[in-house]
Amino acid sequence: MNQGAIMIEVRFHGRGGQGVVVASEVLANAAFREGFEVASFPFFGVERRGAPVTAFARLDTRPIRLRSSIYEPDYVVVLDSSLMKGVDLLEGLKAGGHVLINYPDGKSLPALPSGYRYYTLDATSIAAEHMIGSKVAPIVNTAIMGGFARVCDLISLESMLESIRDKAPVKKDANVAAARAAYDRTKEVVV
Amino acid sequence: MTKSYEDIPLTPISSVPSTMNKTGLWRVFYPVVDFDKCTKCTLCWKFCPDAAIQLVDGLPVIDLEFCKGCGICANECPAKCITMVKEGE
Amino acid sequence: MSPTTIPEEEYAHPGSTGCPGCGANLVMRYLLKGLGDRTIITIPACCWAVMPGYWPSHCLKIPMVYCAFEATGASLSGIRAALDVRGEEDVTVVGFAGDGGTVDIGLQALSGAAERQTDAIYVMYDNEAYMNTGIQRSGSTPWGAWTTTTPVKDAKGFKREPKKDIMGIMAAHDVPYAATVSVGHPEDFVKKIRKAKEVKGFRFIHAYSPCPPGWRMNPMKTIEVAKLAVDSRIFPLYEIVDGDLTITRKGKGVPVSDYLSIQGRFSHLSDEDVADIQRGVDQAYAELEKRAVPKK
Amino acid sequence: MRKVMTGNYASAYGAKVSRAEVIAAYPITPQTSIVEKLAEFVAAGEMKAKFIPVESEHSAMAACVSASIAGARTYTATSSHGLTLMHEVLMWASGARLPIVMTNVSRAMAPPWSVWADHMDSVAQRDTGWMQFFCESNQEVLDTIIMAYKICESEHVMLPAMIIEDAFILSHTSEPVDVPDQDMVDSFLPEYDPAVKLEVGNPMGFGSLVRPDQYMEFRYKAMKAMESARERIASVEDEFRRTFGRSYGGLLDEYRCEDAEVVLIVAGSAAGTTREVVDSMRDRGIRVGLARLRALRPFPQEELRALANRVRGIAVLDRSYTFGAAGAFYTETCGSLYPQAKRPFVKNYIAGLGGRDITPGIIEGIFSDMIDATDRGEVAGPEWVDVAGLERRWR
Repeated sequence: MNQGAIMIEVRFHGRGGQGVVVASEVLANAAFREGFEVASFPFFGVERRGAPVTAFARLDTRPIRLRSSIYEPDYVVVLDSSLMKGVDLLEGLKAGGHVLINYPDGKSLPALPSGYRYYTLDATSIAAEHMIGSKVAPIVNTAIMGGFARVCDLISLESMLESIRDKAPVKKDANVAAARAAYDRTKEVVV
Repeated sequence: MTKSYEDIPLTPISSVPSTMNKTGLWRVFYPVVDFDKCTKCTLCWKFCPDAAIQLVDGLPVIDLEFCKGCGICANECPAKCITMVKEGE
Repeated sequence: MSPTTIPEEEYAHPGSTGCPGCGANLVMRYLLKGLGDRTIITIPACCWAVMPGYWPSHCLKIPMVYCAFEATGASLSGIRAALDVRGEEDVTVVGFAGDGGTVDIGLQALSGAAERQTDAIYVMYDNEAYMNTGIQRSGSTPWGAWTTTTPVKDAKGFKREPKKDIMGIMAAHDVPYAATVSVGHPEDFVKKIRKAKEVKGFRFIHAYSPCPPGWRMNPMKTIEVAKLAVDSRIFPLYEIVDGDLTITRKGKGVPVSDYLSIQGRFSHLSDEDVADIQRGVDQAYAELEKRAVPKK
Repeated sequence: MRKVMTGNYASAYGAKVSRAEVIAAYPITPQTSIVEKLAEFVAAGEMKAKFIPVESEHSAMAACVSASIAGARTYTATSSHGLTLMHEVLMWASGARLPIVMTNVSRAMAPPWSVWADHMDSVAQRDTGWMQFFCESNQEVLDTIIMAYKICESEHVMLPAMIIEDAFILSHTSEPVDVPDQDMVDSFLPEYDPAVKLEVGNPMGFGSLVRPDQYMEFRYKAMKAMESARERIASVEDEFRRTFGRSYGGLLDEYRCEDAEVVLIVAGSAAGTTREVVDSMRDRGIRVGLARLRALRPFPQEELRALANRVRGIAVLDRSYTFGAAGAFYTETCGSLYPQAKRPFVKNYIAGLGGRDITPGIIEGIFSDMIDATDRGEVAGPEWVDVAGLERRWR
């Protein structure tokens, strides 16, 4: 890594129980492997299973001292596309910022504001194919982070996979395989 | 009275036997044993709350330095050989 | 050797500052005769918090530590853990608390220690009110008793609620050993303590502990009233071993009025009140006999 | 080894490498992952310790107190209502002169219910006789636990210490933390071996009743011990720096204060944000600095007096409030400065209660206001920052 001073901020959206906080930790771990200083943190409410939740990650080439929340992220990661109704997923996103959405293959995205770059990835299908979580509720947080490695040049797929292997409590190989597949199946969508 | 704060431990840890407290001073009535009537049943020794009775050859020796004069020994003595007598009489 | 019926070895020094005729002093004496000197005792706020005398006076021949009023159960667990870490598993750890410190303010910590099966003995010396603070009612004060917070202004001013059933509460915790003991019956007392000492896990001792000032009674009557409590079956002696209840001493069945009448705290009771108490005692004792395992 | 972990795991690792022997704890949000991790360490045999799953925080501290008297190195962790439930036993721990170390995940008090960062719980314990260390990072949390045992167990101190990490902002933030090698910690922190302990064969009564003609002498000794802790904190930190290469600025951690006109006193995680703002304002030629209050007890009185001689204005940010008075850090600061001739302007700012974010905007607003107030010589307050409905509102 040799890019001078870089600081990027990422916001994750999902639902309670989907592993949103773990996704932010997977990113922090991967970025740490890349040599970044990192901080990942949840917006910790008392939200229960199913309720919309957010988590954050801050990556910096210098030590991170800032302790306030993230209001103007560079990246937004959406683990559950049903949140596109009702949650302002783009709130504060920097102009030209990146949005990665877990979205079913074969369906087209609804109309979205221009000025951002959108990426989709059918993380739900990939997680189901790799038997992560249950059939009804596949756990998508590792697959989506494979996609993030595709979207964000600062994190190599290798670091992300190592981080996933480290953080996945069970089925480590399946989670890594899912993330690898997700990397390949992430595509930019022009709106 | 403590001489100096330097002479006391960090926290009050007690290790001096409570025999430093002469609880015999509390007494209004004191027990008198009639050894001729004593049957050496040891009940008075057993029931003394203050462990102020020692057995010497089975006979009770009451330590008046500590005996508070409760009268349990007199009350429980089956041979009625202990009487409570008012201090100063 | 004198023909004593309980161990002659003393673990208490004279000079403690208990009141004349204090039952709690006897509870401690008998307890330590049963346990011996490889014992550590923790004591919360209660009469026994002042009985060793002012610093640097200590009235026991074993180590003792004070804990917060409501914390006896927790203190037991802490001492046990520290001893276990340094491999002193053979040391008996004892909590020694009054009735208020047990059935009222200390009930939560007691329940916690029992549920955790802390390897310790908890002794509640029951003088049936907050005596150290000057005779205020506790959850262990019996129906009918006068205390300073159940003042007898008229015939009905006394405590109107029954005594909390701490043995029932402890039995519900499935402790491996629980027993009632009385200062009126030292042999039974010491025998049960020795038995408790050999049991692993949480053990509970409910010790009957007359209080002459609090009960408005001549101090010489301490043993007499304790025996009457057993004989009238108002305080039956029994033990519960792994759930099996055995009555260890059947009282003579004397009328409760014999027990009540020597204590000033019951002097206001009418004949009907006494009859009510008698009915309650008869009923409770019949229940106890039903729960008791028949002797083989 | 450096790895990414939350403040809570940093606490758990701190207790682990310090070889705590008895841990008694009760779960409360947001402390839970500390005790979960410790229970895991104990269950896996990675710690030679006893874990007591107590039924309340009161019992947690009571169990630690008794275990500590019996000679064990003890640790617990709590937060907010758990800490205030312990209040009585906190006094017990310091009065009995026990070197207990505890993490408090500092959280707001209810009502209104809040699980978020706030210092009210910790500040409410400032009279309990505990040393209190506010941490800025997860690394500082871990390191301070190790240092705390060494400070507390010193024969000249023998007092307990509270390590304070802000709820969520540290407790649930994952960041890189270096976990020191066990053998290095072992040589830095020797086994706890008190001169007198509760043990068989030692027939003593611990914590006896003391008459009025003896009581004050015991309190005087405790006062002397807390005063001597100042020196001990400095020397232990110095040794820690030489051993592990990290240090945290003693009782009052100054950042760019040398030529500052106005400084901000702040404790806990908001100090990090303040460093960013100080750098940014300095880049614009504004001479501001940070004085991070690392210890509330012992309070850095001498350090503040020295600082006061160099600056024109001191802004004090309190993340709690003492109703009917002001923020506690403010009144403590003013109390420390009163005895000296040169007293700069001091103004109190209240911010970040109940997890309200303390943003760079808020910190810069405070600095700007303080500079303005100092110039005008008007420092009325306390000023509540970022309250809806107030005319002045910085965010």
